[in-house]
Amino acid sequence: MTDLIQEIEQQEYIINMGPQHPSTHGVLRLVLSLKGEIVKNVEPHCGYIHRGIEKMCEKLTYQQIIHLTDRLDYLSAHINNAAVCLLVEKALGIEVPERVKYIRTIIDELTRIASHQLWWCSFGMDLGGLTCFFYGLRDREHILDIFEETTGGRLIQSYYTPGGLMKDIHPNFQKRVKDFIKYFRKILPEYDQLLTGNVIMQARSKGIGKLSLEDAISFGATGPSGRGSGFACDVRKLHPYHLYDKVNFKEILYQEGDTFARYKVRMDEMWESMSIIEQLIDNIPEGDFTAKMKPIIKLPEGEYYQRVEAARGEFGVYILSKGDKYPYRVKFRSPNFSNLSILNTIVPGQKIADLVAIGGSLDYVIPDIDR
Amino acid sequence: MDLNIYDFTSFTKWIDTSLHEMMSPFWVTACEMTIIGVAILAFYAVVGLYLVYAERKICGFMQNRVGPNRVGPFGFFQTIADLIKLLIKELVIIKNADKFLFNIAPFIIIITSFLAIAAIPFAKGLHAMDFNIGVLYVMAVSSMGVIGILLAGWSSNNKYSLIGAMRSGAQIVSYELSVGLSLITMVILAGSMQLSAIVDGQAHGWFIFKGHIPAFIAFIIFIIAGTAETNRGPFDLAEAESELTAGFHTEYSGIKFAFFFLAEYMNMFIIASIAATVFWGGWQPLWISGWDSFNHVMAWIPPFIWYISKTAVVIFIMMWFKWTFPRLRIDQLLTLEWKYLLPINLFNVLLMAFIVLKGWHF
Amino acid sequence: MNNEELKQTILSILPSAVFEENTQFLTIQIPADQIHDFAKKIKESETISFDYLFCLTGIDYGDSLGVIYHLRSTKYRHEIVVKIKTSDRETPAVDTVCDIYKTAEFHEREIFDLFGIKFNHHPDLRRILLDESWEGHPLRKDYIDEVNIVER
Amino acid sequence: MGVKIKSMKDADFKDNETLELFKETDGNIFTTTIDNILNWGRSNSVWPLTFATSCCGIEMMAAGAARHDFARFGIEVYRASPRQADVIVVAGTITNKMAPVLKRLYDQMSEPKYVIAMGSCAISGGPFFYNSYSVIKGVDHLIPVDVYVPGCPPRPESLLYGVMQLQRKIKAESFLKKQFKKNVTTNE
Repeated sequence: MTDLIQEIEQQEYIINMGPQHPSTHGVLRLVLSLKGEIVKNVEPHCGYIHRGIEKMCEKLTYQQIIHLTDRLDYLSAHINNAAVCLLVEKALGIEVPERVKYIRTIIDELTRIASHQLWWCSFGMDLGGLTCFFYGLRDREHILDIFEETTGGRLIQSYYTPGGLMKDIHPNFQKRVKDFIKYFRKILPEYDQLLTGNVIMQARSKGIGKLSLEDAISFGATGPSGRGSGFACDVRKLHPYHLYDKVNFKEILYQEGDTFARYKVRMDEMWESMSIIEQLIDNIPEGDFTAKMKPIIKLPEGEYYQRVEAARGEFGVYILSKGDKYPYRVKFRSPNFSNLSILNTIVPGQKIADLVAIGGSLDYVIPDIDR
Repeated sequence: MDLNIYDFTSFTKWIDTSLHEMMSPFWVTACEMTIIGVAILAFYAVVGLYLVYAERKICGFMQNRVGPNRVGPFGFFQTIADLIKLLIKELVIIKNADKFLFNIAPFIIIITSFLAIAAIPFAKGLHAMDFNIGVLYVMAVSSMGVIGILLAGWSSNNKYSLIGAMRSGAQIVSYELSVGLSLITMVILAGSMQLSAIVDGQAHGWFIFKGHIPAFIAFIIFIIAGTAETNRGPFDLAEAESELTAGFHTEYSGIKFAFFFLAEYMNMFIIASIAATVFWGGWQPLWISGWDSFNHVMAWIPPFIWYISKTAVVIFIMMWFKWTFPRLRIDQLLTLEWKYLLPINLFNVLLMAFIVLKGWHF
Repeated sequence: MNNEELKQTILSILPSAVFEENTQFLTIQIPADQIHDFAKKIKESETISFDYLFCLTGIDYGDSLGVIYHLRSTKYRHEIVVKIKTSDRETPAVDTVCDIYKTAEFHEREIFDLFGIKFNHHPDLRRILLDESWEGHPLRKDYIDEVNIVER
Repeated sequence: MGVKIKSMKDADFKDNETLELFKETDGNIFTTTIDNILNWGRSNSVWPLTFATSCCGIEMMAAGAARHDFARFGIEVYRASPRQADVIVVAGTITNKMAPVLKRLYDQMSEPKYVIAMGSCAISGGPFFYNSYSVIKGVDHLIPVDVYVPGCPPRPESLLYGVMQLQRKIKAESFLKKQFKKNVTTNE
């Protein structure tokens, strides 16, 4: 009898989370070994939305690649596009007009806020607070309205082109952005009231899913996930692009490394993004919205690497060009792919509910993992 | 207080005697049971459907939306459309499931929630059955629902369902204690377990005012534990949509799923009506000593309205919980019960007994 | 530390390193069999301490396959690119660095999946993005799939 | 069924007489009335499955959120379990690895079930049609699609319109006849 009990104790209860599961934020599949409620081991299986974008890019011109980087991390689409545009501009030695830099910085930060809003919705929903979902998406619509007026699209706009922008901003742009900042400064404390200060939320996130600084560096966990562990990895500070060397902003760092720290990093980043926008929105200089570009872009032979700070971390593009109008090899260093690999380090020993909370705090976008 | 105009006792007596004139006692019993059964069934269906509708509208209100508004005026027939849809949906037969238990589980859940209604007094004399141990009966019956949940989770042959069922088992067994003890506190004050007697005792002041501090503590605990017992957010661990897809009823489709769905709302209704009955005076109007004309106006409002509106307020509070709080984790849930609610509750029982002994209540 | 000093330090660690000219980062070519030792040394070295592998790229050069490591020091904030080439296309194999940089575990699985480069001593070398039953390695230049690919 | 949804005018949507004209006229009054009631219930309660693979999923979420509010049409209850869902909105690209999973999800749903292909990826492969080695060129290769909602990604309004088209399609169906036919075939 005792043998039998021991044998049963040894056995693991294996469940499949995903590919269709409400809390994996897409088609990620996690194979969990459980012991009661406690997760013993978690094995991520990705690739359910692997679309072969890197291969497709080898048959596309540089202007066309923009349309695929949109669809990698669709929540920070503009920022991903900026990486490719900056790379091409750097390779060709083009200096974009000052106006473009201003607009790009503002739109990047708006994208970051929109992305963090959506993260906040889904994080709240993962914890079981369904109302968060509606609050976050309600405010996100305001940003999408601004985008829609200027770019014509809601989610995927392909607004940046190598050398500048697709078209100039809408005359209302500045006014609407200012209105939004005013509105959102009032609304953001509501988020804190609803979720941040909640006892249940704090009990469920503090001390859960601790990621040490060494692990964060070794796993290459960047973005808010890394900065929650004290890893100073903000590309905007380390390798400033656009106008980030001219504006004042803090790099948000928390040392705890738990779910709550990652949560706080994102909440604080929204404030920082707003302050960045406020510094720029009144000073957009007049000028062209694009530099003079040839219709066919041929990068000089060589290797190029450009990184930007996407909403989820460091997004890098590596391009090897052989002098053609098509790149020879394109590699996207997607932040989520590295962030995913920390899962098996921080989850074991926690409960299923914690796994969901940790997953929410790492903020996956599955097409970005799978490319 | 002149409540005789709303007294249903004579009405039920009249039905009873006129039936006795017509047929033999056996048939009278059969006939009365049928009438009561049909009445409660109709009540059950209407309340269940409109609670679902109310929940949708309330959650819409809390989330800056409108909620259903296309089917009928203000979407009033939305849940009826849902019911029709669920009625004709295919019942999926699960391979390797324990067929007998799988099929019987939704019925257990819906029957237990059905049984509990029998003991609740809707107005004076409007009572399916007036047990002298009414409080005990309601508690016993409503906690039987967990058997249905456990069976559903076990027999589905689905791992998520099993986890959901086990969570639900642990949760309901724990919180049953708090529900029971907080009711016992009120039984000490009322001096009776008969629900009609408890209501009668509140003709001159509801127990929540009469029993002041301990009654208030008991009410808070009852609401928390009651929410947990109905598996509603923030204690909806058995379903936990973001963790276990749909928890114990993952594999159920069509009308069997509707049973679970409906039973959840009915359990909420039962918990709310017990709270209204035991703490807020059931169908008794608001009575404030000295304000005679005010009391008279209050007494003119029919008791059924009083009862329904009190229940509605409690239900609204429970819905408010669900749409505000994030979900607890299973260990935090049990900690809350065993380390906080239970000791406070035990102390509260003592306090209430002491107050009743000393006669310090109003 | 500027690039010139970095060059000297690296040459003292690995004299056989070949430096490339006119590149964005300091780029070195090293023999494929030395990558594990080299990575361990530059990570543990107090003076350069490359502790953050931010990009790991597989590449098909035509005649051979290659792996590119983008490394960075979080302490000194300097960067380096290390390139290795495999000797052939049929049985490409290099040593893993995933015991040094944990992020390499997933990235190496991806390269194995898409390029077919085998990483010796990797703890769990399986396909990560494609099915287990997938044939071929799609990011190689000679990959042909007439069923799925619609050429343009 | 000789019903063409496209040929219906927008105004006919609420008009049950026109719907009846579209039905085959061999049914008697009794079954038609019951059918109308059933179809009213079914079309007003279309519960989607929470299933999203990529970008379109965000627009689906936006459609359910405060501004667009799916719930108005009775599409509120997003069910996470396929057993309880009526419609699967294929929002996003389906790859070769995902295809068996999608097929299985569709099989797990209980009858009557519907499919909405949302976005150009689900319709035809969209931007990933050319040169991609792993994308399924249209979800209709796998499961029968009822409504196509074009766009990349479609706006929430488009999705709402798509669901309304699905509701029209349901209204033009004859549930009883379908059941009867099914029984006949199984008896043989």
